[in-house]
Amino acid sequence: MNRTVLGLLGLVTFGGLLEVAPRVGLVPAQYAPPSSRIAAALAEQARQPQFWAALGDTVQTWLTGLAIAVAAGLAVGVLLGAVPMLWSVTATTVEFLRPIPSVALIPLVVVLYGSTIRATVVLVVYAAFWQVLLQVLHGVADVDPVARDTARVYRLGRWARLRYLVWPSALPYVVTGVRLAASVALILAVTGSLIVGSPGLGKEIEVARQSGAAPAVYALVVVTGLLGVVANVATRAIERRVLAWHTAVRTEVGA
Amino acid sequence: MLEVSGLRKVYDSHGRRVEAIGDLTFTVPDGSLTCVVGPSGCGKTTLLRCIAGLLQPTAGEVRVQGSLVSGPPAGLAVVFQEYGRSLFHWLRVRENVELPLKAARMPKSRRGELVADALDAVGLADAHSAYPWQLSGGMQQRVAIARAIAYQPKVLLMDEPFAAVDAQTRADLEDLIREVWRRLGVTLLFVTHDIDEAVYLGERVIVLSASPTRVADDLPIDLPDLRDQLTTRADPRFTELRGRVYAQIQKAKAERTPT
Amino acid sequence: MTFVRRIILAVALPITLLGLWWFASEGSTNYLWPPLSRILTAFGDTWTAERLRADVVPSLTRLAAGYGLAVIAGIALGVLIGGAPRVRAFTEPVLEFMRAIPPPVLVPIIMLVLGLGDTMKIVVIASGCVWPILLNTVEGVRGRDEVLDDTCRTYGIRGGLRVRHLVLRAASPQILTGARQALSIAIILMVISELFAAENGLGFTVMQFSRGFQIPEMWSGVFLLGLIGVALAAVYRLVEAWLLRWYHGQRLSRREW
Amino acid sequence: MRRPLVALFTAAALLTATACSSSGGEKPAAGQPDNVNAGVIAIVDVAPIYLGKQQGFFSKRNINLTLTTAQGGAAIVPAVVSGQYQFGFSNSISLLLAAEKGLPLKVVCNGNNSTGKDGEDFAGLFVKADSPIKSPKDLVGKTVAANTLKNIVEVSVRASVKKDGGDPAGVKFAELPFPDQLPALQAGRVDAIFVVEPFQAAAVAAGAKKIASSYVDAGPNLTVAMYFTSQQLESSNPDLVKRFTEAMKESLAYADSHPDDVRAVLGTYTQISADVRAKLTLPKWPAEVDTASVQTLADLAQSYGLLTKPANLTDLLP
Repeated sequence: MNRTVLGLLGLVTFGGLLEVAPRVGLVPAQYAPPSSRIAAALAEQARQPQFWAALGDTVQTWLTGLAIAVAAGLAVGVLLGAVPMLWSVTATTVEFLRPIPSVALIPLVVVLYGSTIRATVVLVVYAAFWQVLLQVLHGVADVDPVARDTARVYRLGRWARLRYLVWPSALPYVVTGVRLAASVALILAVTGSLIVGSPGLGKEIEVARQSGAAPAVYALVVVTGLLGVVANVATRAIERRVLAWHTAVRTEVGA
Repeated sequence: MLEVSGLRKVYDSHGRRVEAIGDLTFTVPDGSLTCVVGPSGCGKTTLLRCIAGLLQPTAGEVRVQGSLVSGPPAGLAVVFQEYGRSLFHWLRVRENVELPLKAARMPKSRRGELVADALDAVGLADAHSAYPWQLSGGMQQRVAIARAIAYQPKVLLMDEPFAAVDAQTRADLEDLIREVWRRLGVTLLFVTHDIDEAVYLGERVIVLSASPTRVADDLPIDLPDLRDQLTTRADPRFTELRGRVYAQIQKAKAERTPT
Repeated sequence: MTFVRRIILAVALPITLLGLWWFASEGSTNYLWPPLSRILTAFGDTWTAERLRADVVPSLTRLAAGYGLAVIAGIALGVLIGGAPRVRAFTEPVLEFMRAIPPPVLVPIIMLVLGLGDTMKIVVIASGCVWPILLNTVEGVRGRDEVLDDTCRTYGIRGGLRVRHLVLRAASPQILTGARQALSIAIILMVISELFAAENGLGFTVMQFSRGFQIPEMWSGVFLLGLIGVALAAVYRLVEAWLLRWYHGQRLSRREW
Repeated sequence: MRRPLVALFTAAALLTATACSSSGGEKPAAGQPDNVNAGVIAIVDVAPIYLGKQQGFFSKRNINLTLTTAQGGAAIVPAVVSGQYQFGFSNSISLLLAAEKGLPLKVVCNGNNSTGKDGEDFAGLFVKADSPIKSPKDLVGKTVAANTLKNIVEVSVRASVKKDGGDPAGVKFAELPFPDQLPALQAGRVDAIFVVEPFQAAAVAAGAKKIASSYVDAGPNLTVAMYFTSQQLESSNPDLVKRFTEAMKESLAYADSHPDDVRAVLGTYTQISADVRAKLTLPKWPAEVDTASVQTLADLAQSYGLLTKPANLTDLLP
């Protein structure tokens, strides 16, 4: 209760600062409009179908990229984790490709795909894929040695091991991976749209900037922040649910 | 001297009141070794945390060396049950023992002596530069004890320190505690749920009732001062005392059931 | 597995892939996919010592400054906020919101306030990096073991000694996780801050190649960025292994139990 | 052994396949309108194509036009070459640069021109009101903000300096997007800026002083930008290119003669506010490419080192 009140107070203080700073001339109001004007611009945006289309495009880019990244990350991760030979062959390649910053690909995707959603989806997939893959690899490696031995003593087959041993142990990691990937994917979806110019909120920000409409720029930035908060809250809630189920099952088995 | 008078602790969270300690009064004379034993969930740890000044009592007071406890008092050391959690995993054994002395701004040479002596006393003379996680559970608890020794406390509190070590290690550590206590002349309050341990270690055993906790019994242990795992435990007097404590605890448990 | 065998396994795939690329692209006339041989030639011609000094060094200097600033500010604020529950409750929603804003969209705003120079770029990098470090520090500080907290209180370990030996060390695995996330963001922002307004820098140069349709040169820039990413990740791993040797040792010993 | 690779390659192939399938508009079924994607930049210059679409100039030629705004010529040119867009809009220098690198491009019609009137162009070189810089030649040794380096702004500003009697090589440029130029000028971070509408209107409103209309200085009736397609589409579907060109020329002519419609359509694809739209100076939109001015630009670009060899305009221009 108290926490919520304090948190709201924090938000109000923050908004108040943004309102007062330009008004007393701490920052030039022309380029840093007070929060009331940002709010007005936000309301204005919300009336335009173009804004909702951009929001939809960003969400679409984000979810498409995330879905591809999660599917690919899971498939590759489980495969590499389950077959040690494969991992030793691919490890160096993965270790080399992983830290390549996704922005390094921006000029490349611009040249290859132009300012399209596909260009941004490629960036999103690239950035999010590694988050998932790494977590899956950790998860697969984290199978309890005792459980692994137990499965071997009882001569469980490869599929049964995967289904009853590897998957449950890896699940929390997978969920964490998806959560991390979701936030990275959203950042890239907006960034890609901003830099590449593909349809979405980023591009709207750039258009507003190119039109000299500072309050609209801020309003759209606020929207990206809110979208991020919603994504975080949602993925965390999903994580809690999945993991609560998971620990419940575990304690049942353990007791 | 350690005085507990009219101590009462009520936890109040989310509208649920839990009375952990009802009304406790006892004193522990200087240089004595007192064991506190009680059924599980009787607020032993709460009691210890109140004495250590880590928890504010709801009513009543605790005095150490005559002065009222409101925060952790000087000259008081605690050995916690969770040895795995009370050591600094990122510090070597030596540094773990030394850290409180550093906080007390003791000169370096003096620190070195105290650390070496303490580690020697607990039988870890050759583990100075190991990390805690490189040691077994029993050895980790020895590090925690060494830290308490080096701190040179007037009062030493131990919260079920051997609950999580295996039986053989536990016997060794019990003898170690007796020895340390005799050597340092410290006032030692030892909290445990293990009746044998309480009787074997203590000069006196305080039996607590189930919560809300009160003193159910307070009996002196008139066993010979020099104790030994084989002969003491075979002593008929030991069996008798153990039986008495056991009966008290069973009674305390039975009282709780109706509520 | 023998050493030689390990080496062979490690390099087999990269060599195969590069070989495939080399032969598949050789003789390519599609200007978007120049032959690998041309890209490699362009790499040698483009990234001369002079170019490295004029473009790569400024970029990396800004990266180091921004990242360093973020690490210091993130940890300092994180310790303050994580140690005080009321402050945490007060700032949490704002921090969550700030963290959720994709850092590149702040570039135009920071540019409005700070102009175009190195200060702007360093602040851009720092402002994007600080969130994962800050929030992870808060989590780490908050999640420290209460038994250790009690230990410090009973043994009179307070103030700077407590921050150094308890708070920071206990939070260090979390802090380093944040630092790793921040490192990726730092590289991204290093490039992006140069896309908006710059006179030199790696991102700036690569974008110039892209705008001038100098495709092999652009590819070589992408390569170099990748190499820098790999090198920084390797440095991070070394630092992490050293700072967290206790943590990894502890985890390993737990698994053996 | 190679399965993850196979998976990756399959994914890549799928992506590429979908990429190809979307490049529609090349061989439509009989009687169906051609779906055409055109890449433009969300600036004042491309108002005619929006207006033409609104007026039905494309649909009446059986073209179903989709306009996609992109980041700039650097993004539009490759996308046209790879068939993502069938047509694109880019400034003349970018097109010359691309042609020099051997990109198979073909200009179909004019984009927009300067007004040709010194002091009344849609773009200009500005300094602060109290600046010691009085005319372009004073810029030698100073820094000018350009939205893109090594491009049309750089060429034009150097032309202004040269025309004013200064050494064009003595001017330094800093890359800065248009929206950030005026604040940078006011804060003294650059000595001069070169902005187009609507930022020119903002600069005037903020009291900045216009010292040159560089597009006018670079050449009379300067062709600033053009619409183009790929040589591949030109040879595979000349009919479509012809129809698009006709529609585009009609749009340009319409825009040139209906400035109020232009100001209205600006509101649909930019965020420029209505009062600014009412005041800003519009470019000229002749339908035909002024070959001489493109040649002038090419020569200037070569003399300033942007191009390494004389441009081959016959292959590029219609």
